[in-house]
Amino acid sequence: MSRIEIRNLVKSFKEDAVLSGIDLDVPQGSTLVLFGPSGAGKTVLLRCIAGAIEPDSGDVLLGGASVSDVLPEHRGIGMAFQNFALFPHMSAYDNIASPLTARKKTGDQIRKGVEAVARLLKIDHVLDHTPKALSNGQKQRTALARALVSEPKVLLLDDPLRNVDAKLRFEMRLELPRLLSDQGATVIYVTQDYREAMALGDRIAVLDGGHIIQNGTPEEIYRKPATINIAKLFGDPTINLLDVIPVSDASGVHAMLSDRRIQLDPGLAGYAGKECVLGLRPEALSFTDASDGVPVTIEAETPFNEKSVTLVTTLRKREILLSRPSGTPAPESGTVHITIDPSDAVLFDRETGLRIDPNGSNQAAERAA
Amino acid sequence: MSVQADMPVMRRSSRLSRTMLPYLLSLPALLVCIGILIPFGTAVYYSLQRYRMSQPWNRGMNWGENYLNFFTDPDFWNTLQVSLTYAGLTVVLELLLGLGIALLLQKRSRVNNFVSIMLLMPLMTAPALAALMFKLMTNSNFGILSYFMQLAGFQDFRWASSPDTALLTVILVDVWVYTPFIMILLLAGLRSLPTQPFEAAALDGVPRLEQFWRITLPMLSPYILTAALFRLLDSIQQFDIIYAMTQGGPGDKLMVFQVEAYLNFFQSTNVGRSAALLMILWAITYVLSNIFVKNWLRLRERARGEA
Amino acid sequence: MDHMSPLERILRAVALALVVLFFMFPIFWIVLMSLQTNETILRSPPSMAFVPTFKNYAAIIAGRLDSNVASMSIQFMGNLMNSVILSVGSVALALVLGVPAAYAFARHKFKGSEDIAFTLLSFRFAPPLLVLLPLTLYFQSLGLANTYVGLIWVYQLICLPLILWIVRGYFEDISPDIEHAYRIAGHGWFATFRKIALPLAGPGIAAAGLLAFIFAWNNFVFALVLASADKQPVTVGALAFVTASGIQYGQIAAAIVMSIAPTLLLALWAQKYLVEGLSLGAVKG
Amino acid sequence: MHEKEKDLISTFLSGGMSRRSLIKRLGAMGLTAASAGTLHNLMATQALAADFDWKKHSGKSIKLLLNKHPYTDAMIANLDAFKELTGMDVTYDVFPEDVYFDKVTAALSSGSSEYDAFMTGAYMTWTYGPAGWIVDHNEWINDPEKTNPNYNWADMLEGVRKSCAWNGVPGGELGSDDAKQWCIPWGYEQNNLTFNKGMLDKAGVAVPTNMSELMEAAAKVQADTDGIYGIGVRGSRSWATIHPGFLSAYSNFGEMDLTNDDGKLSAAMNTAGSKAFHADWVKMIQDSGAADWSTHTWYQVGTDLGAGKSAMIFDADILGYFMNGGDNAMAGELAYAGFAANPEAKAPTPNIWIWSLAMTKASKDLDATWYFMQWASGPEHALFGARKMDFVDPVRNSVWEDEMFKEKLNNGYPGYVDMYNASAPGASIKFTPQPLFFDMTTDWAAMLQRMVAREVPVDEGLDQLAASMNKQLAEAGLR
Repeated sequence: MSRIEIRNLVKSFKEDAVLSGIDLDVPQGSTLVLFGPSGAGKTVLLRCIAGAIEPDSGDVLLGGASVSDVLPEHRGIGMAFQNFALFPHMSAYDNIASPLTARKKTGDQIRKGVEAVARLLKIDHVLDHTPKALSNGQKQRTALARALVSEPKVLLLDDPLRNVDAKLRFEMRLELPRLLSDQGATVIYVTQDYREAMALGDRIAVLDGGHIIQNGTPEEIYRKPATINIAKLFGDPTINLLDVIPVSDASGVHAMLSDRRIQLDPGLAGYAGKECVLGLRPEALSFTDASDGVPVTIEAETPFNEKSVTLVTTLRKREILLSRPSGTPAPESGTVHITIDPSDAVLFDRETGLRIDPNGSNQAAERAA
Repeated sequence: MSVQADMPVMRRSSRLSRTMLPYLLSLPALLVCIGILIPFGTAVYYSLQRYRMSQPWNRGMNWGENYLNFFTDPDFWNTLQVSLTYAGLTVVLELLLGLGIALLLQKRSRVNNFVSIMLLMPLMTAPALAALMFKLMTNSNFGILSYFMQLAGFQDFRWASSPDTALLTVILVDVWVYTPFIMILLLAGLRSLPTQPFEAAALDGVPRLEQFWRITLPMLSPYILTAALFRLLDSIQQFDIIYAMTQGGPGDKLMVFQVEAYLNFFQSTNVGRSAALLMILWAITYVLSNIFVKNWLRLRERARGEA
Repeated sequence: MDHMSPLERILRAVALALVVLFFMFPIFWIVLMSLQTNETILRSPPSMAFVPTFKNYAAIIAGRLDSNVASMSIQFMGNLMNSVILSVGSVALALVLGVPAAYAFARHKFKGSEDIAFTLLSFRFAPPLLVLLPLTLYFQSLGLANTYVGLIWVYQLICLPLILWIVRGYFEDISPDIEHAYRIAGHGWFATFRKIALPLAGPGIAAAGLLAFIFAWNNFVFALVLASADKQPVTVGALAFVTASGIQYGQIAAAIVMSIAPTLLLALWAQKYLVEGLSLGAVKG
Repeated sequence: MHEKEKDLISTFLSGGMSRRSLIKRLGAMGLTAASAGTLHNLMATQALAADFDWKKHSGKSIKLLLNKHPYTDAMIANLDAFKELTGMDVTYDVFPEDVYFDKVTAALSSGSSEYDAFMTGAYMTWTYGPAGWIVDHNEWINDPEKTNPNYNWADMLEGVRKSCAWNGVPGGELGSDDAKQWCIPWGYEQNNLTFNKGMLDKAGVAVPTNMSELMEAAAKVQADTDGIYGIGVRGSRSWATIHPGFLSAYSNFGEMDLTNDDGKLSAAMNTAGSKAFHADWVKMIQDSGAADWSTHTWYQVGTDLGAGKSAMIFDADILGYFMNGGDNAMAGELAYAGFAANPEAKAPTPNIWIWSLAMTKASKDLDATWYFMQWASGPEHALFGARKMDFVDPVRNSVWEDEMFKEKLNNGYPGYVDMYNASAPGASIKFTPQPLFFDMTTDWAAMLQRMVAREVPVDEGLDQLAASMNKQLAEAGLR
């Protein structure tokens, strides 16, 4: 009924192409996170779906029917804006009620609807305030309530947590999944925060430069990022990227780090001798007492969220970050050894920035095309 | 839950009607303006004619002759000179005064707010009526300004009646009416300036006068330029004050473009010359307003960016 | 900035006092004059000592002037009424025409919109006589001579560009998302215009409307050229008064006071909007 | 009423008897002249109604464009009589003089049929006539079908009547045989001296009789009385500055505005005689004129005299008339004198201003409008205005012979009638009729302002003026 399909959507402003041929398919009731750096075209795409912007070409289908010629007010979409877009001259109550008034509900229905969603979002005590009198968090919840109140089958959430403080963002990140699944709506959720993306998305579509670069489950995106860029965007501290030239010999495929071999997937043999980038997630590295580990020198350590992050350098002074849960013991200084789980290592083609799939075919490259 | 009731019917609307909407919205305003543009075309046509209403038999196209005649017409050069002098002097005086007053009132305080409200009043006075007020005030029999001049030792100061002081008198009225306008613009500009550069300069011990020259003035310059252009455009077209005060006299001292064109039309019924004069004035204002709009658009972007 | 020497404080106060004196004195003096008879006005040297009289105002309101040429009736109150009708009518029409157009220009960057908007603005700067003089030759055949409608139409030359440009700036300042949000919530464009755009641009519309009213009220040349006797506003009426009254100076002063009082009172009452309108009108658009 | 008297008056009214013999014969019957006048008036209305179908255009409505003026007030006061007489309706717009002529130009040039008739000066018809905006009124005056038999066109003062007629040829003589009657005289003004007796007496100055005496007297009286100036004349940058005192004195010296050489016009302001006169005139203003002379129009000139701020004016006699009444400070203090500027001249030769009525060519019903015209300029209304209202100076002989009117003048305005009689024979328009009249006189006034302000020497200024005038005449194809 409310599956969202986007077919070859193109939109440019003046000469600049913002979206160049977007295809997306969001099954009914699922949540797709649209992820990408700012300026990637996420918001434009969302507005095209909502009808606030008309695409140059391509089509948007809701529940299987094209809505190209349907005015925004008739698309039956709920949308929350990054800047909240609350009506400044109306109370929070009237803001939330606006989709219901448009649907010609009776006063009683409206009151019940607004109060229900306000209770759900814990803003029932500020309903008579105008947006000016609301805190950022309350504004955000009001905007969300407005998007939810008419129980739309399609919900577009444009980075709704962007402009709220860290604490609230953290809380909402926990609350939202339940809220969205309760709604049963098909959701497109835009964010720049990879943790939000990981927490909320059934699937994540990474948008950059007007293209969908990768579309996969959070797990896929994290573990098998299609490009160096995506690898960098997901994960904090960011992934270690080391220039390597893989070597293939009798013992398999490996790369050299601090004069130690790092075993790589045998499927990568074809890239031996080529300039590559080795991606190592900080949490995939750990200190070891064994002397066959990679020798590194500890430079600094710093607490980071619930983790401890250690900066070490290799023999050739290449910097690597390690992270481990806070409180776990670790050497404090000097030369130590670290181990690397080969299954966590990803290899990218340095020239194209695309991930090299050990299983031969270059999926990432295909997806991006 | 009934899905049907909650999903509004997906009503289709044609793309055409959506793209037409902005045109439809602006159409009435456009029509009204096009109606006003027609006489403009007529004026262009008249300006290319030998057309004196008192000699209908002589009427006919003479193409650029009305314009060519201006080259050898001392009255025209006088008009041009008077208009430019008037515009230049009023703008400079009003800028200096307006800037001075704006600087005086820069700090928000009760007194300053009161004064700026008081200063609105001349601006709200119709220029024609302001001219009438000054006409009464400079009357040689009982005018208070004439009396002050006598007290100051100028026994025979004749204000608008004397060619030596007529320009000064109308400029005085213009300054009285329009300085507040410039003041308000510059005050808005001053109050929107960021405070950091001033704080930094104060910390560095830069003297206030130097702060003014090196920080205030450059930062305020777009506002000053806009205000100046705005006034220049109005001032070069001055009609009300001069017409109400002296109708262009004494002599040809105050024969600015629009007064000359008005008298040409109504008294000499020389429509061709009148229209050609106005076309020249229009050309001047068109060039000025183009510069103005460009500058103004930049300023607007800035104002928006800061907002 | 707060550290001012006492000398500077005094100099500033003196300068401020001079400014207020210069700009307020003419109005003050004309009010004084309007309360005197010709006899006390013509005293030399001028003196502040006189018994105020409302005779001048009474004469104007009654419309009966006993001047030294002859006793004649004068329609000054009619002029005042004309000013009200012309100004209110013009502003109302300019709002009806200009606000939707301003909205279109602000929200839809349609083909040629900037050109059209500039053309409209350029009216603000064109010499009015360029349009008015040929118009005198047309007005009759259009059936607009001697009508309020004709004058109100021509007054659009001042009111419309003003409204268009100020209000457009305000519309542009409203985040389009707010309107999108309302549309997506299920409301049509007109409801969005009415319930969102209009109320949010309200202060701008008020400022532009007030400003347009004052410009219309203060206009002189349009009515001078086009208005017939019974449609003349106070600006032209007051000038004509000089002749008609056979120089009853007190009555002229009273007429001036009555002509400028409405805009002055308006300025006092709505000065916040006016200042905003003036600065935005010129700077922001 | 006695039949005999009725018969007499009827004979008089139908033009069969001179006024003098009428009064003589009525006197023989024992009636005073004054009561004969009343009788005459009464009879006239009767006669009007009897001999002419005044109701022919009953039910029609005409509209007038009028200047704010005492004549207008007098006409409006008597308008009901016309409405009753004809059954027609009359509406009107009244504009103050500052904007009046611009309004007329606007209305006429647009081809407006809104106004059927309007007030004008003779000078203006030099523009309106050739432009085709007004009619030749001879067509109606000479048509007995359209004009009532008692209208008595010949009763109009000849000089005045002829001043309103022009053949349309630039430089053509006013009132020539082929002239078109562009407008109908209504009231007029001669330009003479009005002076403040008290001030002149106090300064021991005799009433001046020529230009040099005038200059001396003005200077003397100004020196002797505090806070006044000697002589009020107009000075604004307008045609109206030239035509009153200035041109009256100028032409008294035999000087001309233009010379007409077989249809080719040339400026004549730079002759030696003109330069000499200008020098005197300019000096007079510099020495004894108003401080703000260059903004003075007729009402400042008049007001100053009425308020006791000036000792004399050389302007319209009717201005002096008005200043001697009402609530003017100097009411009753003023006296009048005909003024011949040229000591050689035998009599004053005042230039005149004629308030006239004219019908617009675009009027939808000229015949009906003519009914109003002949009533408004007819003998009955003239008499009403002269006796009851301030309708000076009337343009009809019969009114000047009216004893009631003369009595009114002699009582309230002593010396006025003498002044009038002294200058009336020489009174006429002294300008050369031509379409550039307003350009010429406005430039002339502007030049006068510059000369008075000492911006340019008199003879140089006049040479410039003449050159500029000749250039304009050439451009307009008149030279």
